[in-house]
Amino acid sequence: MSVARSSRTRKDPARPKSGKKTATSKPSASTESPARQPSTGHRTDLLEAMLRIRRFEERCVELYSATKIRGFVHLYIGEEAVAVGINEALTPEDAVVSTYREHGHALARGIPAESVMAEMYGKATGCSGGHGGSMHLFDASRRFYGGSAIVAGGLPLAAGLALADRMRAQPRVTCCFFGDGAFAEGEFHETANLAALWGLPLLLVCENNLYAMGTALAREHAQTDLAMRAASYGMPAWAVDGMDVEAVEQAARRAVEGIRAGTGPHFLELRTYRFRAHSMYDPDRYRDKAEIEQWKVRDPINRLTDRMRENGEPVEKELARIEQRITDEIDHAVAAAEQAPEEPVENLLRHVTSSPAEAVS
Amino acid sequence: MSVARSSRTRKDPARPKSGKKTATSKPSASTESPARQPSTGHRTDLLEAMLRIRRFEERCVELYSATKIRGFVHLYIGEEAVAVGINEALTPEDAVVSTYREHGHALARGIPAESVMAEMYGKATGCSGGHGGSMHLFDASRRFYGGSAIVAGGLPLAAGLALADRMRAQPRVTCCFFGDGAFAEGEFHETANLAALWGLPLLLVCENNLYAMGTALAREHAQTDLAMRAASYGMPAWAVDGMDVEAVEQAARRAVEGIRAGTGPHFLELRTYRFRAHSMYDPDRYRDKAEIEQWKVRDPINRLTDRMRENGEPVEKELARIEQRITDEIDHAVAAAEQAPEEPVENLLRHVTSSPAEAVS
Amino acid sequence: MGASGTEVSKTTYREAMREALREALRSDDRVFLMGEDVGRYGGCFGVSLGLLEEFGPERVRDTPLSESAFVGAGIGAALAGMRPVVEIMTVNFSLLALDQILNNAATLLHMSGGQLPVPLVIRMTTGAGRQLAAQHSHSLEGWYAHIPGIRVLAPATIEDARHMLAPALADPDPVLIFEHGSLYNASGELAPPTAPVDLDHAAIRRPGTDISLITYGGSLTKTLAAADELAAEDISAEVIDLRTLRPLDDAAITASVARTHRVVIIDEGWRTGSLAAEVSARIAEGSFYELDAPVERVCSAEVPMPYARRLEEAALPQTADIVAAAHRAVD
Amino acid sequence: MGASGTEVSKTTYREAMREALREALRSDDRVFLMGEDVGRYGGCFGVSLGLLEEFGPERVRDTPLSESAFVGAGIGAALAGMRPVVEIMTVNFSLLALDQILNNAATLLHMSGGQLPVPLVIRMTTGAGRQLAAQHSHSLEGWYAHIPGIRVLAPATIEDARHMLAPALADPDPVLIFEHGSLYNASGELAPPTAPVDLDHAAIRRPGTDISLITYGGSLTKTLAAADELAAEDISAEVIDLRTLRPLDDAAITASVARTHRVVIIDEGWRTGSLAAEVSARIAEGSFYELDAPVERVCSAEVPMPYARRLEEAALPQTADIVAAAHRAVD
Ligand SMILES: Cc1ncc(C[n+]2csc(CCOP(=O)(O)OP(=O)(O)O)c2C)c(N)n1
Ligand SMILES: Cc1ncc(C[n+]2csc(CCOP(=O)(O)OP(=O)(O)O)c2C)c(N)n1
Ligand SMILES: [Mg+2]
Ligand SMILES: [Mg+2]
Repeated sequence: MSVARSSRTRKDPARPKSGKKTATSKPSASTESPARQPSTGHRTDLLEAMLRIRRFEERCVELYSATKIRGFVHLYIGEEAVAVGINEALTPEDAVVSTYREHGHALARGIPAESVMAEMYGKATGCSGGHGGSMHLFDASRRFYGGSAIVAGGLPLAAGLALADRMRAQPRVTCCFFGDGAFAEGEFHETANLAALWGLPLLLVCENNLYAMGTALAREHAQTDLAMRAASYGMPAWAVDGMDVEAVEQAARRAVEGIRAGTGPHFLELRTYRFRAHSMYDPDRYRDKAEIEQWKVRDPINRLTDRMRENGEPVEKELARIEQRITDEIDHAVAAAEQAPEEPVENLLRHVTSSPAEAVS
Repeated sequence: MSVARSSRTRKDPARPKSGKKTATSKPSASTESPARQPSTGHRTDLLEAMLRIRRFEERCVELYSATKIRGFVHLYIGEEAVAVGINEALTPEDAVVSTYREHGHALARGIPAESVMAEMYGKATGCSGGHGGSMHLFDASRRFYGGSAIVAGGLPLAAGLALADRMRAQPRVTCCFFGDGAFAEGEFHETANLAALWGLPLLLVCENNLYAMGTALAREHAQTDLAMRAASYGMPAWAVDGMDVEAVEQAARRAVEGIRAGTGPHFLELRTYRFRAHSMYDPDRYRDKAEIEQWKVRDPINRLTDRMRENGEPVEKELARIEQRITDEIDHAVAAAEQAPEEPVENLLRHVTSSPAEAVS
Repeated sequence: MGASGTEVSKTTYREAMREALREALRSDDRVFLMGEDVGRYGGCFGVSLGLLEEFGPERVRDTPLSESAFVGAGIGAALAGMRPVVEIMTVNFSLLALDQILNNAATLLHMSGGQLPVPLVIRMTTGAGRQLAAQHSHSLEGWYAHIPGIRVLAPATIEDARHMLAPALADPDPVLIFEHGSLYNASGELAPPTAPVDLDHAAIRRPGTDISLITYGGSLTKTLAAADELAAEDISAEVIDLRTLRPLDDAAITASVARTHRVVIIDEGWRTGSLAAEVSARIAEGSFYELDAPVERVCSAEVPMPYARRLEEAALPQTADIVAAAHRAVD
Repeated sequence: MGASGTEVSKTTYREAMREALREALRSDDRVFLMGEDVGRYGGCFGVSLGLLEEFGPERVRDTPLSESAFVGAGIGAALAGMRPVVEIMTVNFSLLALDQILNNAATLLHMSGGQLPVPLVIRMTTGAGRQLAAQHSHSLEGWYAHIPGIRVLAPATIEDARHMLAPALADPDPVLIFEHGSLYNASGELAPPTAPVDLDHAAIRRPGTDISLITYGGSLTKTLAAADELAAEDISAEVIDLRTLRPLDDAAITASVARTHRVVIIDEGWRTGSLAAEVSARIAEGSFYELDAPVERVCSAEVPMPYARRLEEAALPQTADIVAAAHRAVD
């Protein structure tokens, strides 16, 4: 079920005005085009944001092989348009709740690559103090609430963040990312009902990449039209091409506008695909190589650059500039992570509770 | 969403032929009319089955006041048409999973009043050996799997019973009763998806009595058309007047026929009402007395007798006969329960595991 | 409102808890109460009766039957600066929300490197004794006491029912409050607090010198009764009410054992893996050379709680069992 | 297939478990395997790789991400006469199904007065050590050992991985099997069984006379290493592998303590409320007069498991901690 809405040109007053762009700032914060008409500058920003994620994760793969990074690592490569497009509709006052596949969400949100990389290294300077690793990135200052590795476990929490805003009449939105697999968990359904019932300002972003680990959508769901099912909760819900960052942005803006207007939760199903295995441990036996190749044709980064080229925009020049900046940024992040201190073992019990830690015995 | 089906006249070969009716036999087992045309005999049977539940529970109220029965007791009064109508579509080979509000389901299934009453007394002769009480009636010989007091907790289990039948190609149906409140629990949604995905022979019977304890349907669900929501799982689902036993029977037969034909789970929403409080502890502060009175006008027992009267059937004669039989039956059940032995305290640990119990220390 | 005044007043455990909620709702607009039937119904055990009328449906919030979602929503609201009090009808149903409690509420602060405290209070009923059978009668608070990052309270008296909520709400971390279902009707005098309530200390409910009876929650009454019986035999029993099940007040336990050298632990949880096991293990570690006899545990029989009255009674710790255990220990 | 033959063969813990599953699927058509990604993916830890191809999708059944539903479905299928083996990826996620396990699987037999046994096997991975952080690393098997009505197994060796499943499936009641994630790659020789495996007894993995080191599961290797170190100092440590966490083999514990008079319990669960607490409490009750020193526990630090390698190592019981505890006990 697709909910038709007229297009709009509202300018979000809460959106921060751009300052000087630094290597680690929230990419979208530098765009100013008021009516969000596709513009060269804006597309370049989207491109940069997606490339940052892509390159960051490619480096993670190398670092994983070099055993610098450990634990479970879930790559977002192929899905970058989702994080980047959604983020365009959010302001720094909004909140984000994510999954274990959240490098992209974290970087798009503006958490510095340096801070994320240090976390992957398990260093004290990481965005979770090295306690979380790849699956548990947090940044309270950016209202980025993780990094949850229990499938669907972030959803109730996101509803609670939204509830607090509603009770205090704050015009903020909470955005919760989750996968097609999470849609099968009871927690999704309880949360969808609660949010719709209470009209919570919640953006439910379902990243439908067609697989939950090795289980294909049709072996996971009796009825695979997830947007239609979400609509059965009485909330606006529609499916979007998740490989087209501009389509994602547009849908997200429409949904967020509705939420801010007080019409309660909205659900977006982003049809996307992960180009890599589920995690670094996964030998990816359950998918057809041909299927992967077919999806790669729709690579969201190429898709955007192709469009820019067709439009006569100076893509190659921009790309060179962006790639260089990102390389520097990631090099810097890796170098910093290498040198960063580890949390001393004596601090093991710090932060278990808010009271001063007992000593480790 | 209502799923239209042509009416049918299939005769279920698995339906047992009637034997001599005893006071405690499964009421429906005595009906033989092959095409299930409304018939005087059949209506009398339906009437008797409903009255048995009504009178049984009225006696329970007295016994509760006399502290013969303890714990939580949830009355079914007003909802009798559901249990009785659904049961008509089931055979003894089918399975039933129920809730804590299950006296009606148990009696309709043919568990003798004596056995249920002894259980309410906590006696060793009760259908659960006195271990369960009102909320946990079991009868393995009748494939009556309880009596579950965790809201929605019976649903996954029912799916498993149905799964076993499917794996062994048994033409049996598992019928699971649950309430409108249970529909909000994650377990309902997980089970609905699993059952639809695997095409399980499961009849989902949602007793929508408009309240979950003190919470009205519209404060429980964002979208209150439960049948429509169930249909979003890709299964046939429709709503039925739960105060009309013949309508319930007809719907149940249609659904069970579909299930036996291999079309997977079916969902019925039975629109009904409980005339009494949620449980004996409930002062019933949250409902309008006028609302209760309005629903009492639709009392399923009166509704049927009115129809029989209109049809010129000898209701008063039948009623007198039935009431007498039921009174005797319940008197007998109470007398037997009074005299029945209690489980000796030395047996406390029996049946914790299947191995012989350790002694109580 | 006597409970918040300066006079001694007669009240019940239920009313004391309600008064604590009322005070919290009045004094801090970040506080709200959320759970199944806390509003129009008045709470499944009547604790919140009248609060909806006083504070309205936003702050006394009926939820759908979705334990995981509304507990998780409490966590999220706490993260965003609210002070939710979430009610789960009974600990038995709390298993449906245990993932949220363990994997989110208890874990977020540490996992985020200290960024995300969760100032959430969760209340629930625990315990047996009312013939509610195997899905409504268990005492699982010992499980919660296993979880790092949360505080677990078991108010056993009207005073604690009245006065533990405020400090629980002041705690920046999640606090779970277990109310034994048999206590709600307990009535007695409630004196104004003499000192601010602290949540770190066990209470000596009756001093004694011959044996320590260590308990909490719904078993306190039975344990005090046992101490009376023992006193009649000239055995002076000290009764310790743990009050806070996590973190345990080791000092209070050690000090009592040092006085008495004999111990019975009374806990309505199933014996194996009970909180009583932890208390016993700590005594074996910290007071080994003080002990003159094996530590005794009086716990529930390891059986899903049966409905039948006599079976339920037999399954639960009773005063006679406590007395018998004390006899074994002092012999 | 050496494992089912008569020759000693080289294998891994993972393969031994797979072979056990294969044997079960072959020999009893009521057996089926069900869980997330047990089929096409081959099991999240590769245990069931190849079984889908051999037995087909009906008997090696991928489920949606719905822990409560598919565990409950396992219970229902068991009630109906099947012999399901349900896999939950890790114990951390099992909390989502704990209601089904406690309130249905463990309870139905008793609650129904003996009518409804539930012959269900549930397998899951437990434990830390691979930097999987706070939502993938906990050891909650001690909680399950608290529940009456179920049996809890912790195969710590390749032999037990290979041979515990058959008797688990023969048990008419629910059996939970905890496989420590660090064991899957353990390789070694697998000899054909010399006797039918029984699930009631602990195993003495190394006899000794000076101190008992009692452990299970993933901590066995570390404990054996500690025993080696102690042997080098002429301290003869007996290593007991509990194997079955419920019901505990009291006789084996008592006998070992009677030999050594000193005890260290090693358990990867959080210390407070750990299974180690129960073992300690039982020793305090049953072997009080045999003990020459306080019982020592070596458990995990009470912290959500951190990702950083050194922090994780510091949080977990290590060989050096076991040796140090043994020193304290024998001093
Ligand atoms: C409750 C729970 N069950 C199982 C897992 C193991 N697991 C981690 S990710 C995953 C697949 C999730 O799929 P989906 O929601 O589609 O997200 P995706 O990984 O495709 O982004 C599974 C089964 C888990 N982390 N939590
Ligand atoms: C998981 C769980 N949560 C809460 C309860 C307490 N409770 C018992 S019945 C009930 C209402 C259920 O409503 P519904 O499903 O509509 O069934 P009804 O009682 O109306 O027949 C509640 C909240 C419970 N038993 N289990
Ligand atoms: Mg997916
Ligand atoms: Mg209802």
